[in-house]
Amino acid sequence: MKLRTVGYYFRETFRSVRHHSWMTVAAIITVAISLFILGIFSLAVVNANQVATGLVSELEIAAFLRVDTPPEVVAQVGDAIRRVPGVQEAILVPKEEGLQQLAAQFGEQHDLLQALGGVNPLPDYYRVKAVAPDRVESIARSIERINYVESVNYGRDVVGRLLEVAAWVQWLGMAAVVMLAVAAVALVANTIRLAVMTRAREIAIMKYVGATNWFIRWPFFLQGLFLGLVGAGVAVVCLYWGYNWVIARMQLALPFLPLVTGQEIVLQLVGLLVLLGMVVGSLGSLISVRRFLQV
Amino acid sequence: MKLRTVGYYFRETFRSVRHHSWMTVAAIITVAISLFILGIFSLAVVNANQVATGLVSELEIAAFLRVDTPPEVVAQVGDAIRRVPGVQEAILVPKEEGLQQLAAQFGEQHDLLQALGGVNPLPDYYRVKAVAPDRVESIARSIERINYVESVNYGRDVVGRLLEVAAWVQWLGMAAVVMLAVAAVALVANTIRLAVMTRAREIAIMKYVGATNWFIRWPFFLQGLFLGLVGAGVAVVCLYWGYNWVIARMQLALPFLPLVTGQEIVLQLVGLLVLLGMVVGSLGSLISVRRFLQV
Amino acid sequence: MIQFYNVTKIYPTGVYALRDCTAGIEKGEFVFLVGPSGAGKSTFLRLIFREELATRGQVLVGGRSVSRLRPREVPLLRRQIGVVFQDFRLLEDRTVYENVAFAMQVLERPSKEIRQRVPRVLQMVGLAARANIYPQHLSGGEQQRVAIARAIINTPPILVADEPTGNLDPDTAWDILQLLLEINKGGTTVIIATHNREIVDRLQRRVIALGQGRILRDEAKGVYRREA
Amino acid sequence: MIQFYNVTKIYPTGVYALRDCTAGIEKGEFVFLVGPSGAGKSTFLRLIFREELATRGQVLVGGRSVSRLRPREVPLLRRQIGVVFQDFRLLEDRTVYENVAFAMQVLERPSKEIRQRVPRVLQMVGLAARANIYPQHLSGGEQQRVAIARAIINTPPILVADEPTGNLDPDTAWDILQLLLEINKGGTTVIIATHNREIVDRLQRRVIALGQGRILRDEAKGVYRREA
Ligand SMILES: Nc1ncnc2c1ncn2[C@@H]1O[C@H](COP(=O)(O)OP(=O)(O)OP(=O)(O)O)[C@@H](O)[C@H]1O
Ligand SMILES: Nc1ncnc2c1ncn2[C@@H]1O[C@H](COP(=O)(O)OP(=O)(O)OP(=O)(O)O)[C@@H](O)[C@H]1O
Ligand SMILES: [Mg+2]
Ligand SMILES: [Mg+2]
Repeated sequence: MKLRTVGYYFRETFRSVRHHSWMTVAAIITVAISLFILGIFSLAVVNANQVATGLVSELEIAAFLRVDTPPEVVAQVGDAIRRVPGVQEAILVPKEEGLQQLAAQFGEQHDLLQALGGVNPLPDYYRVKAVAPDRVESIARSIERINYVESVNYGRDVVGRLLEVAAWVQWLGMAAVVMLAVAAVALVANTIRLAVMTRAREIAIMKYVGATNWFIRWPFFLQGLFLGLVGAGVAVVCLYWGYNWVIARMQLALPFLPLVTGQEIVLQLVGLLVLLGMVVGSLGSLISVRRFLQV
Repeated sequence: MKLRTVGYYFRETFRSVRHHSWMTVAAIITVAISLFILGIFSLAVVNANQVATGLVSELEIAAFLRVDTPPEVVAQVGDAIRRVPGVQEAILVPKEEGLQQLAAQFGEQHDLLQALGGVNPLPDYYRVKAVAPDRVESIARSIERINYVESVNYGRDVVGRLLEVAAWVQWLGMAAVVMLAVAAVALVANTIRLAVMTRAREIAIMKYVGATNWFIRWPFFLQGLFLGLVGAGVAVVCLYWGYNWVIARMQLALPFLPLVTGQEIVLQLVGLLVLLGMVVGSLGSLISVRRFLQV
Repeated sequence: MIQFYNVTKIYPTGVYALRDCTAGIEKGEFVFLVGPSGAGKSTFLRLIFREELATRGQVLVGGRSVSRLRPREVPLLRRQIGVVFQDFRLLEDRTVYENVAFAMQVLERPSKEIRQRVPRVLQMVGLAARANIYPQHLSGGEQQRVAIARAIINTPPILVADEPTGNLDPDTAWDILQLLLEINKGGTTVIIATHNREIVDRLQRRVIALGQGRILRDEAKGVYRREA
Repeated sequence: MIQFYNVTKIYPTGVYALRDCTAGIEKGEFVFLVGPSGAGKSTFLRLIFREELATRGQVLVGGRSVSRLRPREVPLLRRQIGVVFQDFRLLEDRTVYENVAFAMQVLERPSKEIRQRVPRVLQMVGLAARANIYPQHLSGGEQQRVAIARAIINTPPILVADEPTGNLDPDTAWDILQLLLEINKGGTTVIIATHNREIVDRLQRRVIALGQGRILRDEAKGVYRREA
């Protein structure tokens, strides 16, 4: 391959893109739409996972101490809890605070302590956080065995359910993203094949005039690369804008939701999409051309 | 238009589908993938809405009565509450039951009533359900004004948040479904246009031989209808199977989630998708042909 | 039947294909259109069946200006005109039989008539044995004869043939010409653009000679000759 | 240079295009291939540049069997052969200039050489004024001349022309024939399938006559005539 031929490949790619502008536009539209949908969906899945995990990780274990626990032992029990593997933090809620919380539930006008005859019947307890939601159950069982711990409460049901839901969200999300990626590749490959098919006659003529397969392939490869790049570019620009717009609005409206705002993940996704577009575009062209080179 | 010409249209459609099998397959693939994604997404959105609404509707208002409410008045208050517009039900939780619940929180080994010196300091309260989650706040305010109601507690924060999240889920879901529908139409129209373009020369020849526009259009229309129908058929069959498969599994694993299992909604969606496929296929063909009839 | 009044055709590429041409062809005439390559013969014919519109001047067919036809009248005009295209323009996804039958289907003729007439016409152009073959699988001359069969199948009032013997050997060409003369005897106006000197000289019919877009010569019993 | 040994070609449609043909063409010869429409002339030529493969028998070009070439050797064979196709086969998305230049680009010739040679050859076929026009906007004869220009641009060792004058008027046809004779004088082996009786009879060169796929006649100084 001579250098001037490389020049020819690029000029030819440019000429072809311009001349078959209809095909070019059609292919770019398909790439852009496919990758845009794939991107949006990926971001939705990442966010759903994050929200689900966030919800689960807000769950806490309440470890109630015996009512007769001597005050000097309370801190030791706390240390014992913190030594349980998987515990992230353990915060003491003294019985006075517990009573206040209880009173708040019933309405504030109402002096519960007085109603109780000045005796606080509640125990001290520790609010314990786990490093990961799936550790909650084993941690609870370990804490139960510590001296002076009367009982442990961790919303067995809720944790279980949330964990299960989170697992399904993750699983289904992954499946959907993989499926969408396959669909995007199929759609793009399909369109490119149609576009190449319309040039079957041209490819045959080139072969009869003595062109080698690679002489014909290179411009198609470059064109596919170009289509993929432009299509993916359109997709990621829309995606980036659209996502930031929606996320900004959602963060204002729902500040408590742990949405994915880190630019890195978006940029990573952008990179992946552009790569995918280029690979599918160029390889799709090459593979589509193959069939028509057999003359 | 003579009857024999109608026969020609159908034979011609069949011939064309068979002869341009490659184009036909490509168009069917595009229709199938596009509508499948649209369908899956629609079902996902419907489910997300249902789950979100389900969560919100589980919320209750607790209406605490004054500790000194005479026992004969308690039922009257209940009636007053039930008369508040938007209240679905109001269940009395007597103070004894309240104490038991409280005790359960602290662990059962522990006799709370005894610790309290035999006096139950808790008030009676009503658990009130609203007909719709967005009525909760106004109901709470009405109940507060009823005599003998000491205070009302309805997790102001949680209700608000859940409502907001549910609204966003609904809003974003709708937006996504509309966007996907537009994308599906664009992808299908794009492919059909490419397929029709490859027959531009043929269309011109027909015109030169004296064919009227509708003589040329009908077979294209029928072919588009056929493509749309078959593509949509493939999509809905996959969708129906896939959805039932996933839903059956999820219901086993997450029986508490209020998933959409009613066949009607799925069948409705199926109908819509098939309709969309046929409309886009046939109109897409007609519109694509238009451009090439100007000779 | 066909009148050209001061017709000038300039293609979008800027090429002057016809310059100020005036000519009249009567019903039932048999006319040869001759001239060197690029003289404007095909353009002349295209103006008749309205593949192209005149840039200036008027083309009348059957007394009506083709450029003033409403879109829905154009197919009606074209059904009056059988055309043999220089580049054949056969439908690639139809067999020889279907290509020829198509011209009758367009007119919504009864299937029975189609089934009878198509084989007869294929026989006339010597392609009876090729009826179920696709045009891509025919030799150049066979394709040309399919194009001729399609043009004559409806025995149209006007027959326009662009270089109908360019890919045929002299004997077959002569047979085809006999066929066209036969059709002409039935009242069809026939216009043939050709380079076939042998045939033009032998038949001694009306000859319109074009050169660089101008009508150089219009003789009732003309021959093919080099223009000055 | 080119040998056919008992070559039979049966197309997938079941048509016998050539039956048991044996012939040899030496380097530097100038050969006319004649015969009625569908006789197998184009098939004969297609076998040479390996558009088709013989069903039985051997075709040797430059001493090598074309059916035994490895896929990567096929382009090398075709670069030895300039082809004028009966249906022209011009690239529709390239101008006349680009179509002709393409045959040089395939050989990776220097751009400077291309820029010099292409206009010269377009001049030779009389299309200098049409260089930047797309083939769809040319007359039939102009397209044919582009095809001829593309075939001769590389002055290949073998030139194969299928009906190269079918769309040309006698004068232009004669000019083109002079061009081909010129190239033949330079050592190129030229094989022309034609129906042009005038030219064959006037030049009195070797004539191979085909009929229904058989070689009926192979004369060193032949004429075009009707076979028995
Ligand atoms: N579709 C077109 N668009 C632009 N220019 C055209 C078109 N068709 C023909 N021309 C130009 O118009 C001129 C006349 O062309 P036309 O096809 O009428 O010639 P012709 O007499 O039929 O020649 P030939 O014998 O080679 O077929 C030519 O110079 C050609 O380049
Ligand atoms: N690609 C093809 N596929 C199938 N059959 C073909 C093909 N090309 C030609 N034939 C058949 O083979 C026979 C010989 O064809 P060929 O093209 O060699 O004839 P030809 O001598 O070139 O005729 P013409 O002068 O009409 O061009 C014909 O009967 C034709 O129908
Ligand atoms: Mg012409
Ligand atoms: Mg031939």
